[in-house]
Amino acid sequence: MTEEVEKILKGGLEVEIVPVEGELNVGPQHPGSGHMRIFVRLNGDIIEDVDLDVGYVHRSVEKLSENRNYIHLIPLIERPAILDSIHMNMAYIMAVEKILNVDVPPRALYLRSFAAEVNRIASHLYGMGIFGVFMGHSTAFMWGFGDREVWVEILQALTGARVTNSYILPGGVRRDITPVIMEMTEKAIKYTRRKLNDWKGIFVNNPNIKARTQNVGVMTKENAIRWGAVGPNLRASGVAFDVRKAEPYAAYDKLDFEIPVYKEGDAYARTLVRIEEIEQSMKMLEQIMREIPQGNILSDRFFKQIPPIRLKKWWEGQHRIVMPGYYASFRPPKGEAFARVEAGRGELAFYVISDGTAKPYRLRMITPSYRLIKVFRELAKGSRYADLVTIYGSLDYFPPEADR
Amino acid sequence: MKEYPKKENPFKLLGQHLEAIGTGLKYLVKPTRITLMYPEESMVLPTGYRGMIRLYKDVCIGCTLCAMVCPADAMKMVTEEGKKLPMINYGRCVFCGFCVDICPVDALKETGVHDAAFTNRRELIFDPDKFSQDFDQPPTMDKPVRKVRAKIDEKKGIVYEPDD
Amino acid sequence: MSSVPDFIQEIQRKINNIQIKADGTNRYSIELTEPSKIKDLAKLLQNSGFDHVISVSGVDYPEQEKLGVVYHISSYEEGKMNIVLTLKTYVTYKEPVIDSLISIWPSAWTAERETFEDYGIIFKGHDELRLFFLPEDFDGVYPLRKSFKIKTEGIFVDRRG
Amino acid sequence: MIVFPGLIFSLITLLTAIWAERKIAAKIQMRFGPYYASKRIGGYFQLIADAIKFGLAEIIVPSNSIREFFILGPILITAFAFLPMAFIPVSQIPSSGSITSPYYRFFFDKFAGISLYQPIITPYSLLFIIAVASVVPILTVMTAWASNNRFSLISAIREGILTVAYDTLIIIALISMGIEYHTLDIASIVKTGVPGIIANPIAAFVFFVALLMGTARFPFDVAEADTELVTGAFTEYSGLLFVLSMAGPYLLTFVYSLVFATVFLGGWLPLMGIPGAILTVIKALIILFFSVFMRSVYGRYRIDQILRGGWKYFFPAALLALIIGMIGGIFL
Repeated sequence: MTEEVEKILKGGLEVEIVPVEGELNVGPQHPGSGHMRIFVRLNGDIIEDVDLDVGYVHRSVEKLSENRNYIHLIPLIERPAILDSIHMNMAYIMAVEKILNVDVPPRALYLRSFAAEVNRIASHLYGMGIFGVFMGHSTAFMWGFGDREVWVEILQALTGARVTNSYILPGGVRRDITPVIMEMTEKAIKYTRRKLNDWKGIFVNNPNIKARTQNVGVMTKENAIRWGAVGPNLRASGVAFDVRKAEPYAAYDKLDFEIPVYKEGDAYARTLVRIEEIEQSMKMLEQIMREIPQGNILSDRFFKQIPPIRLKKWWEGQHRIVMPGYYASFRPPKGEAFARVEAGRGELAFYVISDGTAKPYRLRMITPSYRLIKVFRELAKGSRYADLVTIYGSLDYFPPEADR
Repeated sequence: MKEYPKKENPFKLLGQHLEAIGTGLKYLVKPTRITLMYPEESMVLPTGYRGMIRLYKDVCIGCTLCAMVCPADAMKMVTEEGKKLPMINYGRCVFCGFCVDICPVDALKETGVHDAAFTNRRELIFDPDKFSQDFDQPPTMDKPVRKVRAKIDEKKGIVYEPDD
Repeated sequence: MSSVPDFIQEIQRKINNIQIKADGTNRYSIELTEPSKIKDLAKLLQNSGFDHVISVSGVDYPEQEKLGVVYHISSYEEGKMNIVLTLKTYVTYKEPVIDSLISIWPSAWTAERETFEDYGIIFKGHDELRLFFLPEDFDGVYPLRKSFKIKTEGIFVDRRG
Repeated sequence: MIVFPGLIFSLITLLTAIWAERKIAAKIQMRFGPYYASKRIGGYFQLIADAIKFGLAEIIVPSNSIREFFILGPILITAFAFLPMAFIPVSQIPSSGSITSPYYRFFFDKFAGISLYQPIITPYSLLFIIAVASVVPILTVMTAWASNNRFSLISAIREGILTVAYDTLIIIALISMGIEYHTLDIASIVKTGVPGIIANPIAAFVFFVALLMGTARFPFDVAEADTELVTGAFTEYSGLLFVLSMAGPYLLTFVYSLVFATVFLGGWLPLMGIPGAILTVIKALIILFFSVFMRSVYGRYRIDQILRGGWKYFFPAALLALIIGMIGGIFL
């Protein structure tokens, strides 16, 4: 550096010169970080290393669950992913049912699948919206949230709440489907099919989006397995794994569907998998509405405990199940259970140990985004800085779900 | 296992650009809006919506099931003239509706009200007397509020129809 | 109880001191009494197609002064997708050290790190045993051990003034 | 005296542009956009309300920034984005019959042989516009440097790299028009009666893309990419300075739109006088609205993709435009 330049620098131009190699602190108050902090070490435009500082929305589900009754946990475990709450609820209840050894009537199983698929569509639309706005595509963001509203409306009619549904109980579900809801769903399917065409026009087939997503965040099949990717991200890398097929729960063994699998493993393939899963979900919803069996929606073991007067008023009147007093503080037998479902973002697992008291001895909740922490870290290494958000969005990583 | 086409010719690419712009123009000319013009329009919620909860004091038998099932410790039992009655803290309530479902005598009922405002936290705690009053409707802005009902539409997503 | 598949019988032959039992269909729990052998067992399992870890959980048993480490292992191989193995082993309060399995299954990285901060189980060979979900200044206590008590409320209150 | 009406006019255009951007995006995105501030006219006053709100907000100057440059930056950006207006002819002053006719002699462009609504009459208006407008990105880089923020710095680097790419395109596209019409005077180009888009469509296309690039419109919004760089060079700004930093690029878009309207779309022809001026502005507004409409269709490209596109496809296209200009010049 010549003397002249030094002189100028001394005369009032002193700023800390940021080297080309530097650390960027993305978040927690950054438009593209979500509820976490991402330490990015940059070399020029290339990311050398990423450290995720998670835990900003940690709500300690696992500790709280050791101090709450089983029934109290239903609203708690769905909080981490409020937009995917049916799945959270279902996996937990499946684990509890395994310990309790309860059989669920077929109609309730179909209703669980119904709610889960509606929720999956809503969750995927949300994910694509966030993904879109991370790349600056504001229309995808608004459409994602707007179109999701249609499905949330159905969930609201079915369960009584928009997001935190608390719909599934041990032994069954809380409310029955009505012809009105079926009609709503049919219309929503027609609407979403039309809209998906426009989605393809403006978002999926948009050359701009293609350029941003193709060959970005490429995860080979081996890496996807090694790092522990789940759900649509795993399927976009060529692993045909879906809990709904591998280990059918609810009514999935009777439903006819395909799991979309792509070979490339990049951000675009992940988007395509999500789009196709929405289509498959709608197909499943149609089948559920056609084939749903008549019958009870709560296991007889609990159904018998409901007082007959209430049964008449609620079940025969409004097709709602009211809870028997048993639920308030039930004690399942000793044992442990491991249950998993395919949530919107991937495989969701609960590991529950019961010691015979009214509270779980240990509850382990493994959410899909939790398993994506490692994937995100590894994928971001070596990518361009602008692709950090693309990778983030394409993984559909949801910090509250990861923090639990 | 599927693959998407990798190399595309420039004409197809141009076509896709035009398709994207065309889709945008289509919605510019024929917008489909799903905004609810709140507060001029207010939504009537479907039956069974889990809004704020109302107590029927005379019906309550004080069995404490509601307090036992409450996942958020929002509902507590208070002794009033020798009778146990529930009181609720809306600062904690998560609107799961378990208390309504478990009440053996239907002393609790869900209302469709969910948009209420309070000036401080103490007001969020409803003692049995306040709990068993009809819940006030949200204040209107000196103008009549149109009550609408959301309906799913095949073309527009959600339309709001006036509720009679 | 379904019959135990071949690969599990083979493991039983190769490694001593393990108990394998089936809980329900497609769920096998492997209990390893010698935690030092966990790596050998993991390698065996990996060779028979179990390529990823779903979860690593700690379990606290304060009466016996020991901590359980539970790995849930599954596979993406055709035909084994529905099998979940529960690999259990125990470490003592005095020496809560166990070999890390991230060299065999990198997918255990997140969960091992979390189990470290929640239970204080040290995974030997893990590259980043730092606090994860907890705040940076959280120190000394392991929040998921049973000795860490949290306040619970009763359901009866007196009428306030 | 001459500048003041232009300033008011630019302010109104600016507000209209931002309002249109928000309204267009809202229409496509299933919502209403600005609404409550003035329901009758589609929430137009919301922008004025926003401007007042920002104007009255506290201006925070970070302690470790270069104070003088930090404050000067947005002011200079806005000024230099506005200045090219002085060289753009909006319409032709008729020699008689119009209320502006008395000024006929003051604004007579000897080179084109007509009198113009153009504050500074010069036969080299195209060159002046390019010269003044190309200062803006340098000022953006200065602003980013002065605010001493890492996100701003990355933005500055991106802006710097980008400038070279799009300025080349703008210059070549305009020069090819200059060669084709044998003049660097916009008025003379308009006077020929052949709109540039017919004479040289490739130059028009290249210029439009470069316009989007140069003024950080989508899909080339990399320097201000909000999900990556917060707001790029203007991350640290607040209050009135933020308004100015936001106004600068919009003004520049409008300036380039006016250039597009006059050079490529025939300007005020076939009208003249004040109706002609309105026609020019309408043409420019259509370009402006179309460029802000892009926001609802596209996301943003990556910097390397823009550079690749700029140098690999648009630069040859610009050279082609130059050749077309040379050939077309024979016939014009």
